Amino acid sequence: MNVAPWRHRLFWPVVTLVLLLAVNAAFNPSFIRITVRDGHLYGSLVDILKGAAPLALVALGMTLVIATRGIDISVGAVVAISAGVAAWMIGGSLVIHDGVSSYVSRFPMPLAIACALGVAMLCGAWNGALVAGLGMQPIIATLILMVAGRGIAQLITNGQIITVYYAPYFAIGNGYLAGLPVPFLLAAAVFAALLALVRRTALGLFIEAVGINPAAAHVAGLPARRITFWTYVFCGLCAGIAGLIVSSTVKSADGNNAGLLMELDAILAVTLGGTSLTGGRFSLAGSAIGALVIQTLTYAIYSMGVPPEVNLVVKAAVVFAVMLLQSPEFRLTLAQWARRPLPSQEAG
Amino acid sequence: QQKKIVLGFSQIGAESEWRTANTESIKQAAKDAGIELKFSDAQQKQENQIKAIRSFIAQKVDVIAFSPVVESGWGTVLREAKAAKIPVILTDRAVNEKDDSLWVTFMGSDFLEEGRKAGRWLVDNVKGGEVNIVELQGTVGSAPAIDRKKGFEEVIKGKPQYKIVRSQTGDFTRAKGKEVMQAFLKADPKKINVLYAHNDDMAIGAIQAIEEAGLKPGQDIKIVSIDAVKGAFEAMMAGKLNVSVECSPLLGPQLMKAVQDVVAGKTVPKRIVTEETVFPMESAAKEFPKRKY
Amino acid sequence: MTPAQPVLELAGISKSFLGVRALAGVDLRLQAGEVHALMGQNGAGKSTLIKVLTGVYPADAGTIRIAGEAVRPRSPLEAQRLGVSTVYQEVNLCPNLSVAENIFAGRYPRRWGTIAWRTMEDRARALLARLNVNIDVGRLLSAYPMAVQQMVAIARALSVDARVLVLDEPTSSLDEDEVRRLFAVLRRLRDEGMAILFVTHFLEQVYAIADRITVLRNGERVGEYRAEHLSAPALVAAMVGRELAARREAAPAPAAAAGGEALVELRGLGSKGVVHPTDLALRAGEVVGLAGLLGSGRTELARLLFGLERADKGELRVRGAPVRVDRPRQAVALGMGLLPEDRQTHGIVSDLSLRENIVLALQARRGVLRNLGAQEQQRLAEGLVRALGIKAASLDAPIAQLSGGNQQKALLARWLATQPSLLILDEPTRGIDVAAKQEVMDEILRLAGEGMAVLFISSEIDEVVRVSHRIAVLRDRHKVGELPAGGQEQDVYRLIAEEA
Amino acid sequence: MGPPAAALAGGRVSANLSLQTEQAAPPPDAEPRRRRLDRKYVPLLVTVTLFLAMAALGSVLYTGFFSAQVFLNLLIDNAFLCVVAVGLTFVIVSGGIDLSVGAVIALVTMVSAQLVERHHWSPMAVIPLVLALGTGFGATMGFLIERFRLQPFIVTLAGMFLARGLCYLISIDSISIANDFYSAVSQTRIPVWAEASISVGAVIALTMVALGTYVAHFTQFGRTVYAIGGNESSARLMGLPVRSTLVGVYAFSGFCSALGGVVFTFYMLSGYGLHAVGLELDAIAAVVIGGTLLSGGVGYVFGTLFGVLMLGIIQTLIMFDGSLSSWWTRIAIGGLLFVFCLLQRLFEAKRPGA
Ligand SMILES: Nc1ncnc2c1ncn2[C@@H]1O[C@H](COP(=O)(O)OP(=O)(O)OP(=O)(O)O)[C@@H](O)[C@H]1O
Ligand SMILES: Nc1ncnc2c1ncn2[C@@H]1O[C@H](COP(=O)(O)OP(=O)(O)OP(=O)(O)O)[C@@H](O)[C@H]1O
Ligand SMILES: [Mg+2]
Ligand SMILES: [Mg+2]
Repeated sequence: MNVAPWRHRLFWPVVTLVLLLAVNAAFNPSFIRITVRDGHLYGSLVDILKGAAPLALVALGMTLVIATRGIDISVGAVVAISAGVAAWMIGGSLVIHDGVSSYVSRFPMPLAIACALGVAMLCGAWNGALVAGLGMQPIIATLILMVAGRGIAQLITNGQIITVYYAPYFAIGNGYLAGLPVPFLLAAAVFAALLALVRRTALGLFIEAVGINPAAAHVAGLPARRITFWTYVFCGLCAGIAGLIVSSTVKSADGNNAGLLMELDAILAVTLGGTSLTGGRFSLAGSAIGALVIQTLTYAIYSMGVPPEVNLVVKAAVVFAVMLLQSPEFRLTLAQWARRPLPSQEAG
Repeated sequence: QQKKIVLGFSQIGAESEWRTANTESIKQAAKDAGIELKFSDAQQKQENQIKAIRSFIAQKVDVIAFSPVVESGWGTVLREAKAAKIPVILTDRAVNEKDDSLWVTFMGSDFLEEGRKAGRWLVDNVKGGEVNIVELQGTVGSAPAIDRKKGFEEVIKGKPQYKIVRSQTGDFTRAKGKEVMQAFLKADPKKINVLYAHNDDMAIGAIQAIEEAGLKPGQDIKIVSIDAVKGAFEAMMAGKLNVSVECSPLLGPQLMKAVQDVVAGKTVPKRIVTEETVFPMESAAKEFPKRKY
Repeated sequence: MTPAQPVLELAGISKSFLGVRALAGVDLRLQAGEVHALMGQNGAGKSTLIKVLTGVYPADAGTIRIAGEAVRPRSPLEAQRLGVSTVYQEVNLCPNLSVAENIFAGRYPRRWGTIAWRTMEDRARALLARLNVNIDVGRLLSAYPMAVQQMVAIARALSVDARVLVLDEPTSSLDEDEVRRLFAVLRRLRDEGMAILFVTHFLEQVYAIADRITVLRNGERVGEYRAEHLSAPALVAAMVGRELAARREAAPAPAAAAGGEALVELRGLGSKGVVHPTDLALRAGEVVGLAGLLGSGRTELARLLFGLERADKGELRVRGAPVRVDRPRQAVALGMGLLPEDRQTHGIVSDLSLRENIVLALQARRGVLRNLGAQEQQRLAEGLVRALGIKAASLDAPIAQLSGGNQQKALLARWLATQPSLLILDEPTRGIDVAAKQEVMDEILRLAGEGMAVLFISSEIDEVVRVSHRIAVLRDRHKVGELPAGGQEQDVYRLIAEEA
Repeated sequence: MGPPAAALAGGRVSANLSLQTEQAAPPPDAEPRRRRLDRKYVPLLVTVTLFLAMAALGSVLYTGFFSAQVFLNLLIDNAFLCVVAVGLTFVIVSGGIDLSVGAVIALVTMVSAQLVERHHWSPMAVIPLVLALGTGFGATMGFLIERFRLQPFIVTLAGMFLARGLCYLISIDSISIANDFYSAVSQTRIPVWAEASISVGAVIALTMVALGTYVAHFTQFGRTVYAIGGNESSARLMGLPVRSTLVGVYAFSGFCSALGGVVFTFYMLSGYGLHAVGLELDAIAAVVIGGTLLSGGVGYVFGTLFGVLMLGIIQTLIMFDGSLSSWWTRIAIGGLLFVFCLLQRLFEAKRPGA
């Protein structure tokens, strides 16, 4: 379909992103500079790609859940759990043998990673069962895991911050492949895979149908419940991968703080990306962009020397601006004002 | 021997290793002292602490102890406790109520003082011309963040060569600490000489950021932090962290002693200070094995 | 023409939706004390005109005058204040509110400022009684089927004292009896001087009640006629734009298959509180009609057969083999298809495009992995859209933007795409125009001719008689008898009415 | 065909509720009231019953649990949550959501403290002011949502950021309130019986519940909220005042948050930017547990009260137990929540719209 660019659903999210980047660049010129340092790209933009990866992953999973009219507020906790499992299983400890310190891992790393992801998917399955199986309301169903999940994470880490002393594990969060940060590549891979799945198979169609009109989808012979269930499992998986990245980046797992409030940012990312929380039509690319927008904003706040107590106000202002910018009704109103700057009637 | 003493303790939460160590120490000490402990976790919410104290009153415990999540707003519930003739002990943070008959004693560390210690170490050890400091604050509005900032600034005030060039919150976490430090290192054209982190976790996160930026933490950038948890010692032993000001979570034994005294009707001092030291890099290796948390 | 100044006058109304022209300079004049029929094929612009008139859509051009003075309502609320009371095409009520509330929402009877529930329910009960619907008005609307909901919507419109009453296909799911009641009420209102605008696809109803007729075609006004001056064929010609072949008479003699063993067989299949145990055999190449009054359980039986209700008695056999069908997916896998009675809630997936809506069932049958390629979908959809004459801006337009009748056709297309061996059609002709109706019937017979089994449910007994090789009659959720091919309408009525 | 059809109607009822009434369904207009009670209030009954069950459990498990004061404390300690949840119930019934409630509470405490302590205003001036402020805040969000078709979730999320942010702009430190009026109110206890008593806040909460119930079921506004929740476009076509009602809903929620903030100020006697963090989730949970559907259109203010008490009693149980470590506390809360929701799902008949 050949629609005008500003009609495209991704147009405004992209505009916002570009604007934010521009603002950043304006405040410190070094922002856009990307150099090559010991074999890999180095610079603010790279940091943003890197930093946005976990959020983007979670947002991707969340997108599908939201598309089925659901919501998953337990992702933050799941991130913490998977981080905890991985860190605990790899753990490793700093053994100092007469002066020389050496690193050992408790279980082989692949096993640890597999377990972490497995547990994460279990969490997703639990949510899915409550929602699709028992027919609980998504927000309350996932609230249960959100509350208990943190506890479980702390149980795993025993309330401590588990530091990982096993160098190979650090690659997931800090490594580079072909000059690009691994977290970014991971997110990109998941994104590509998901996109293929949604485009090449009928999954996208099914999910949207279920999200828009579950009853009709049921009559048309779609396995509505099964689809819903799997979206939650997938969301769990995404959160799991995010957990690995988070723990590997800081070389430790913090049951209490890992992925704290991530659910809000993820949902925000999804909505900024133009997917409606009422389910139905969804845009994966949109969510990815949404995540980038959020990360860029955070980065901007840090690097512009905004005093911490103002952070939230700035964030609020930007979110308001973005929302309005994306609202056709608002743009229409603006246009009207532009045409005749007299106070136009604005019925409430 | 009379019936077991029942102590109701309302903990702020489990937001950090430090806090967990603090809880552990109290539970352990209670067991050792043969005191029955009613423990309640408030998950960082003052209202939950108030609820907990109310339920302790309802359960008619012998002594109530708690670490206030903030100084303000305890009057009402403390009066209820007083009315119910249950003595109250404050740990590791004071409350600001005019009527100090509402609690029998306050024990624990003093965030202001920790901030000052950090400042003093800096002034004594980092000399020479311009000293550009970046600060990683704790959670905005939280008492330690506010006091550790205040104390530190008190000391460097009036010493123009010490300048805080950037200050941002790292929420007391490694992840945020690292993220913020990354941004600082990229953004700041001026050279950063010193990092002051309100707790070790943020410092540890920042250290990773500094290394990734190709600098040497501890040398190119001197790092001062507070708490002195295990992680900090490892960093110091690796020469990446210059100093950590101790803030001891091990209040358990002291608390139990105070509880027993109060129940026995002895008079206890209004303020029990836990002596805390400053651990510079050098002393780390020697101290490390001794650390319990 | 009556000299009196019209109560409602629309002049040169135009409306288009992003390029789709729905109305082009339409005029309409409505006199006090007349019933005015608005006729046109599916997609002609009837509902759009009504929505413009009642302030749902702003008009692109044109003027609206009520009692001589120009108005432009910006919302249904304003239209109501101007004395225009409306029943929109799809039942537009709140399923989560009680029947009584749906009737009085916005105009609650009060006592000391607070809503007087008792009074409200009593009035509601009285109002519905006038239409001979005797139901518990305290129950949620969603507990009742289309027909009842439509009656409630009408009751709501009648309960306001308005100058103009607008009814967009109010009778699409009513049976004759109820239609008669409705007309009685309408006539009285007309005699009281109310102006009534009435949309329907049933010619006999038009002639039964309308004084004048305005015909739309492709968003343009063809003309305004006095009912008695316009013969039915002429009316159809005006709507369709060409002469229409005289309707084919009664169904062809029992298909070859008639004697053959059943494709699908219900043996005492029933479910507590839904339908009583029923025997019914459906043979390939045969159209079986289900006749009965409202609430006689036709829809229930269809739902039961398709796995939308759980059967707890009897058994279901497909090609002689006993099978369990607990959910539609199994039914679809067995080669069944169900065109649901309630288009909005169980049929269309509103935000999806026409194309996606058409391929949905087929895709569901093929499963997630065996995806239909874009061009294959395109081919399939295009074929069916042409075959059924669906009128839409493009295959990628959201189906919600199609006119009511075209949505219905799209749903039919969805099931034809799966090439089912048994097609269950619950009120398939609801809301589709005369021309299309005949096409659909012919289509059904053609499919049967090709060996498909069809279960045909309709409130229009004459339709049932026309297409069915065999007619099963239901009463109070019991099957009370079967009629062989060539059965006449009166036979059906007799069966229905027997000691009832 | 009235009676038979209606008999069928009865049959249909039975299909999705109790199987007893099935065969002999009474004629249509026989005592419809009682029958509707049965059907619509099931979730409510379930909630109340489960609450009582939990209470019983606590009473047998822990000494001192079964006392009037303990139960009154549920009200005293959750008064603010209750007030907020009442407002939120309307928002959720209308099909929306309001995440800003907690932050607004914080802002109200902050503004009150600032004005009373630093600028020595009279509480008589401050309280009306903050209430107006909250209402305005809500109305503005409502306007944005309605006028520009924005998603309630983000608008109110941004509202939450904004309100918290404003707190820090006033002061990052907490301000304690020594004002006589405030401390007097916060210490006032209204005796119920024996020495059991409740606080002013609790009274306000109960009043709001009563008011909310009235508004929800006996006013045009309340009913319109339900209609919108049921089907917004239908509500428009039915000619209901959708726009003004939507704005009104968020304004009301804003008002409740502000009132909750006032109650909270009495409760805490301090203004602080970190007050009531995460309260929005508790409130949502309370509302949903109280039997309100997040998809809108179905719910009861009275149920919300029990949702709040439910969360309260779960916490109380854990406090009385007093042996749980921090993380087991969380797991236990989650567990109890699960058990509760599970039972709720099992007992409750399939709800319309669900
Ligand atoms: N919201 C909309 N967006 C885009 N196109 C629309 C919309 N509503 C109607 N249309 C188009 O306007 C034309 C007229 O539609 P309308 O519903 O008025 O037909 P109708 O005469 O009511 O048909 P029916 O008898 O099937 O109800 C149709 O082609 C339809 O596709
Ligand atoms: N006129 C009516 N009065 C009361 N209830 C009715 C009426 N018509 C239908 N019902 C309800 O509908 C249910 C059965 O309706 P169903 O839709 O199966 O019948 P139907 O024969 O398909 O009629 P239709 O499809 O024309 O509505 C019964 O449970 C009954 O409650
Ligand atoms: Mg129409
Ligand atoms: Mg039917």
